[in-house]
Amino acid sequence: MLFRILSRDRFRTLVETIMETTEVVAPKKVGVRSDGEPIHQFLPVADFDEMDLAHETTEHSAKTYFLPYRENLSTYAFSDDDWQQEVHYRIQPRAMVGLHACDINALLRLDKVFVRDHFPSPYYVSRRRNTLIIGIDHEPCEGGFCRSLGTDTVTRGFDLYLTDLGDRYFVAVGSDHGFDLLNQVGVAEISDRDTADYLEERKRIAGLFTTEVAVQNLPNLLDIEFESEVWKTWGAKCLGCGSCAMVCPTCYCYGTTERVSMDFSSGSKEKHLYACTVVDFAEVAGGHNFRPDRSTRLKYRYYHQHRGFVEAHDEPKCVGCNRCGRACLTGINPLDVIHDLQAEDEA
Amino acid sequence: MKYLGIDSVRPRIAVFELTGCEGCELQLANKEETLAAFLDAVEVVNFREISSSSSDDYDIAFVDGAVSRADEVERLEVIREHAKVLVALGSCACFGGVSRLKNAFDLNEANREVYGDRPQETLPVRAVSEVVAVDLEIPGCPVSKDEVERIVQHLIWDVPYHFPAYPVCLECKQRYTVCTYEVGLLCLGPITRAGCNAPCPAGGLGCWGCRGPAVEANAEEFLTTVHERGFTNDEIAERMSFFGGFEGLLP
Amino acid sequence: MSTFNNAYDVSREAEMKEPLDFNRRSRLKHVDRVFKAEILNIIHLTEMEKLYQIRLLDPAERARFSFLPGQFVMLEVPGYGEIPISISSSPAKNGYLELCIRRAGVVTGALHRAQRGAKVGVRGPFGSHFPMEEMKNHNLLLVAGGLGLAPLRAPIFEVIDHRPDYGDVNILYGTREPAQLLFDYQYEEWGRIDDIDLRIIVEKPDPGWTGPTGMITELIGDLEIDPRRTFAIVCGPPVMFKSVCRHLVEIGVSMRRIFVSLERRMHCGMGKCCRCNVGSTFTCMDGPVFDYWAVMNLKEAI
Amino acid sequence: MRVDIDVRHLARIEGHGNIVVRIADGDLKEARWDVVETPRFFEVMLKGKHFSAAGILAARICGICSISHCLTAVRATERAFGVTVPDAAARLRLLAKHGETIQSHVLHFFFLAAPDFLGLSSAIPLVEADPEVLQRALRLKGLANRLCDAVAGRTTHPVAFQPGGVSMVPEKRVLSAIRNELEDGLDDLHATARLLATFEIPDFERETEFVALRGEREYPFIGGRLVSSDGVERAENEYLEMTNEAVVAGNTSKWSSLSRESYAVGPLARCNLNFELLHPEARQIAANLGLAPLCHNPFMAHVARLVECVHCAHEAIRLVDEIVSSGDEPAMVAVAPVAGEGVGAVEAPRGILFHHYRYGGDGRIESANCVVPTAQNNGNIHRDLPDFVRQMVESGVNDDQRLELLCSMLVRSYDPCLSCSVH
Ligand SMILES: Cc1cc2nc3c(=O)[nH]c(=O)nc-3n(C[C@H](O)[C@H](O)[C@H](O)COP(=O)(O)OP(=O)(O)OC[C@H]3O[C@@H](n4cnc5c(N)ncnc54)[C@H](O)[C@@H]3O)c2cc1C
Ligand code: SF4
Ligand code: SF4
Ligand code: SF4
Repeated sequence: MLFRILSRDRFRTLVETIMETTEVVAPKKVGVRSDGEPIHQFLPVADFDEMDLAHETTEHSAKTYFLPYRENLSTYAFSDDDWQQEVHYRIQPRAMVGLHACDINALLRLDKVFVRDHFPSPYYVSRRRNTLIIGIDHEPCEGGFCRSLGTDTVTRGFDLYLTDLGDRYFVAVGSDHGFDLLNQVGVAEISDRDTADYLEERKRIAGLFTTEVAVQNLPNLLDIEFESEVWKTWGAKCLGCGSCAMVCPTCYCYGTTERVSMDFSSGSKEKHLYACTVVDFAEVAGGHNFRPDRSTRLKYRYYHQHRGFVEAHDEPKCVGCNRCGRACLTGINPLDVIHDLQAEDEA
Repeated sequence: MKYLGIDSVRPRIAVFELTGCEGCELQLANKEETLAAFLDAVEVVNFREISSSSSDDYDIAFVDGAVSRADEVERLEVIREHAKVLVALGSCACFGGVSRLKNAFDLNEANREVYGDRPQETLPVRAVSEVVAVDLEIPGCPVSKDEVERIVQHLIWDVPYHFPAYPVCLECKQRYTVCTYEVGLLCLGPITRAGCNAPCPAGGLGCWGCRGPAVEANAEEFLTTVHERGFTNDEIAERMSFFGGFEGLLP
Repeated sequence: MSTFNNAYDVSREAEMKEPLDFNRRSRLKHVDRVFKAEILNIIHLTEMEKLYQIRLLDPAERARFSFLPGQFVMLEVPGYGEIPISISSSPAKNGYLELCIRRAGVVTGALHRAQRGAKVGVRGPFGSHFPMEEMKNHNLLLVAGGLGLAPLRAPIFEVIDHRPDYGDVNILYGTREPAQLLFDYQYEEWGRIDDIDLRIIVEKPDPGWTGPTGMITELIGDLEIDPRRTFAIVCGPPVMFKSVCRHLVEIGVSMRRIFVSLERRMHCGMGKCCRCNVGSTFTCMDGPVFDYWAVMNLKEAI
Repeated sequence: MRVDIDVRHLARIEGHGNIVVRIADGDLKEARWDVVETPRFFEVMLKGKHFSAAGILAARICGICSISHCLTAVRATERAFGVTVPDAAARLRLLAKHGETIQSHVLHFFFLAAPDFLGLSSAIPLVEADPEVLQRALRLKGLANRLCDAVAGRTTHPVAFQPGGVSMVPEKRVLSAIRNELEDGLDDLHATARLLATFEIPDFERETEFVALRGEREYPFIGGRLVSSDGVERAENEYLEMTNEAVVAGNTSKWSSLSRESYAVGPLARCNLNFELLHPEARQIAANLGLAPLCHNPFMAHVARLVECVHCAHEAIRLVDEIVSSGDEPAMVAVAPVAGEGVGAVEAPRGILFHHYRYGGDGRIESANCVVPTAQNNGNIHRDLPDFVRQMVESGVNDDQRLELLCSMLVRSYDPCLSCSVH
């Protein structure tokens, strides 16, 4: 990996230059919690100062810019008792600034499903390849357990990755595209002092990540504790509202529906992200529901995160950002659920 | 139009209003981009609010508003007789709507308060389905025209339409709205049926439950969690009674 | 300065320009493009089921289209929806498919109203298949309950097309009532083929019924099965295939030689939408055909 | 000559009302306008409600002018608590108000009124007969609805207005896009004026007292002094002295009166009393179409509505410009309930609207009163009818059908909103 030093001013120039031609999405302050803490979201910004890179975390992940909540998969033009299909992929470039390590790691996991697995998705591929990613190092967020999942650091999946050294950024260059951009605004080579400062900063940050949860034994544990009371207890709390899956950076399940225009001249097949905790997730024609109760549905969310995905892709789907835990109104969160399972196992 | 080898028919539709604000009927004239196509896909034969011609020969009757007077019961029975499909349009028709709040008061006293010594005829408010059989219910205060369109399409062409089973939260999250609980405000989103695209949380109001309960709404846990956040049963019950859709689930 | 010198257009990728082929699972392709097909004939089977003979319209696509018994397609009725349907015809007939469809909801309802000549879309084939190669030189026991006969027709045709490669074939078929029996016009033919034995049972006979009555398990009891030489395929509702499979295991048939076809909700057929996901298993990719051992490990499967 | 007109549930108006006219032996025996809409008892339902619910509930009085009802309720509440909303909020509220006015007036003009002048039973045949007129109607209505959507959170039953200000601030780029649409909308409004010029407006006058808010520097919409064309002037809080509601037999709507037996509110009243405050372009259109204060022909309300649309479109453009160039000032202030009373007066599309609440110290409503524009107009419509019938008969109209149509047109010219008037 190449490293460079970028002054704060040059960074501003960099972002502003990108903005001239390209939509920039970055963490933006959207409100204040009752306890006074700011709330951030990844949103399009029109101005450098609208970004807030000091954000602790964003309420939603950056997922929707790669897997939109609603996306048109194909359109149909009807005429003369016949139809023609059309398929389009998004080719509008976009830049995302201010992604944390977990966010980028989440994209790497989605890549496994949508780029590298069987049947790569051209919709995803085109969004991913048309998105410039500038990540940034940060202190841990409350309740985040990314360290346990090895997602508190990242070495690929971005174009540039910044570490704030106070007066300047230490930049990891992840792609030729990022490299070109840096050269356009002017960067410095790294000095020994830069490296020392960087390592010092990394050490400081790494020391701050303390929330731990053991996940290695989960694939097995989930099978053993399949009938566990833990699921009933937590399942009873589930509102089936899907908030967890909406904010999760890696939840990708969906449904499709078709629509026709009011004159039946055109139709579209639309994909909409769904949630496995929603009541009719596994319902089929005739009304049979493979997962009729809340606890089974909740269980399968964990099952997919920590067992299914591990079997298919050698690592959990979860990146430990705890967004689902924060979004859940009734307090269902991975740390407690997993702890309870492990406690059950030991008992 | 012909598709799949089948000619489609243009159903005759009628729109009637009972006790309500007519906001739902107004929605029928909204969504201007597709209104012309909408009016072309159906034959409007009875819609007093916008047309002075009328006919009793119709396939689909949309009824908005609640039932609150004897003459409305009679009209409704006639409509039921004529209509092949009777659609209750809006929260008033589906649950009684805000008018149902009236039922908490003594009607004679209410009458005296508003009309003095010239009381007007009035009955306790009922939903349409409490008076005649209803084939389809489209909740919402007001209804969303998009949903009305989809249901009309469903009735004409049998294209799919399912009311979302999930609660408002899912759509609210998709809008990136800051959850009202984060700023300490009550919201019925977790137990209310989605389909409205969550405008009220986005407007800072929180959801007031106009679409009635979501499928298998977890009211029990919802109550626990809002109690923990400091809301009282009275407050919650007041909110849940607002549009009349949560009868039977109140704390 | 422009941030992106060239916006990336995925459809210009070389792979995307190759002819569409769903058999190659790991290539980038237009996964939502359908093969356009025409309904050639509609055959009324029962009140609830019709058989659709369809043909891909494009001759080149037709020539390329191939599948293995047990696989399914995503059948698209534009404007109405897309549903998974097992292929119920002989793999030898390229680009001509038979789909047996029960009226169950919106999409199947539209199909039941559709007229001959209507155009539909097909994506696929998807999913796993019955191991016809492995089954060669063995006896086959094919057990179907209700609509389960639809996915069984592909292996039956495959066997008939390659009759000498297989040993004795027993087909057991059961429905609730005689009026629900599918493909009655084919029993005569199947029954007359050498060493294919077809037995049919119904739960509730009507006055004209002369055959046996009862559950399908009762037919199995009468059969002589050599557990070491037999492969079984069991298709039907879960209650039925569970009891049949259990019986077969009891008499010594290896769990790895008993195959079932599972159904789940599906929206993509490609292991993406997760609606058919059971823990680590995608019914659309790892299934719908599973051996009984795999089913036992699915926990939730049945 | 004998005439029997019995219109039960008059079409193309909001709500249920009946017209009865009887002429026997050339004598007018009876000419009535009766409102039979079902009463909902909103004043009772509002009792005990928390102040945060007042606007939400009040909006449901009327689906067409829900923004006005909500804003009036919120204003009454704020005045009871002594709250002043920030400028940013006031601007947004007014902007939404303009959206509603345009939406309501356009709906009335094209869908409820125009068919009479075009010899149609409804606007639906325009789909084929005159698609350009229909498209224009839809463009204008769509534009107004998008404005309401953006500012009020949705077109009907707003979600953004709460005591203390505005809880949802629209994005500036959304407003800028709507600004462009408003510019185009003005062209459509001018085309509509040309269409209106071709309509045959019945020639009828009856001397009438008009009541409206009186603007000081701006054409009035939210709050202000109450004035009448007969010279009465009152403060907002003294609305009862203007409205004098009374229950009348055979009507679920109450009637109002001031210096005479009845008075009129609405676009014509507003124009009559605030003409010089209209945007110059709006005044120009008024002049072109023959509207000048004091106009006593109720049919000229059609012109007044169009004039107001032009005014509101210009005002909306000006407001958007102001909002877009302003900073991100807060649009909400904290509200602490205190025991007290408050009156809110707002010019709804159909005329002046009052809500009056008495609050207990717990922030809950103890008593409520709502005086609604159409309720104020109903008496006046009723009193117009006999004079109108007489004048029409004198001018040679003598068949039932024509007379029935003319009477219906008279009622429609007020754009009555009956469910609102009965509430
Ligand atoms: C691998 C596989 C093979 C199948 N083969 C056949 C067959 O050969 N013949 C046949 O008649 N049926 C078959 N089915 C079942 C068939 O897919 C459903 O009956 C059909 O989806 C119902 O669709 P609908 O729109 O008519 O019903 P609706 O209830 O209106 O369904 C709406 C949507 O729900 C989903 N859905 C509902 N039920 C199912 C289901 N059982 N499986 C998957 N998705 C569902 C679909 O996305 C559908 O579009 C098969 C299912 C699977 C999984
Ligand atoms: S499951 Fe929860 S903690 Fe894990 S990645 Fe998703 S949102 Fe984050
Ligand atoms: S604001 Fe309401 S609807 Fe939205 S997420 Fe929160 S609880 Fe759910
Ligand atoms: S958010 Fe709630 S109150 Fe608002 S429209 Fe939706 S269901 Fe109705």
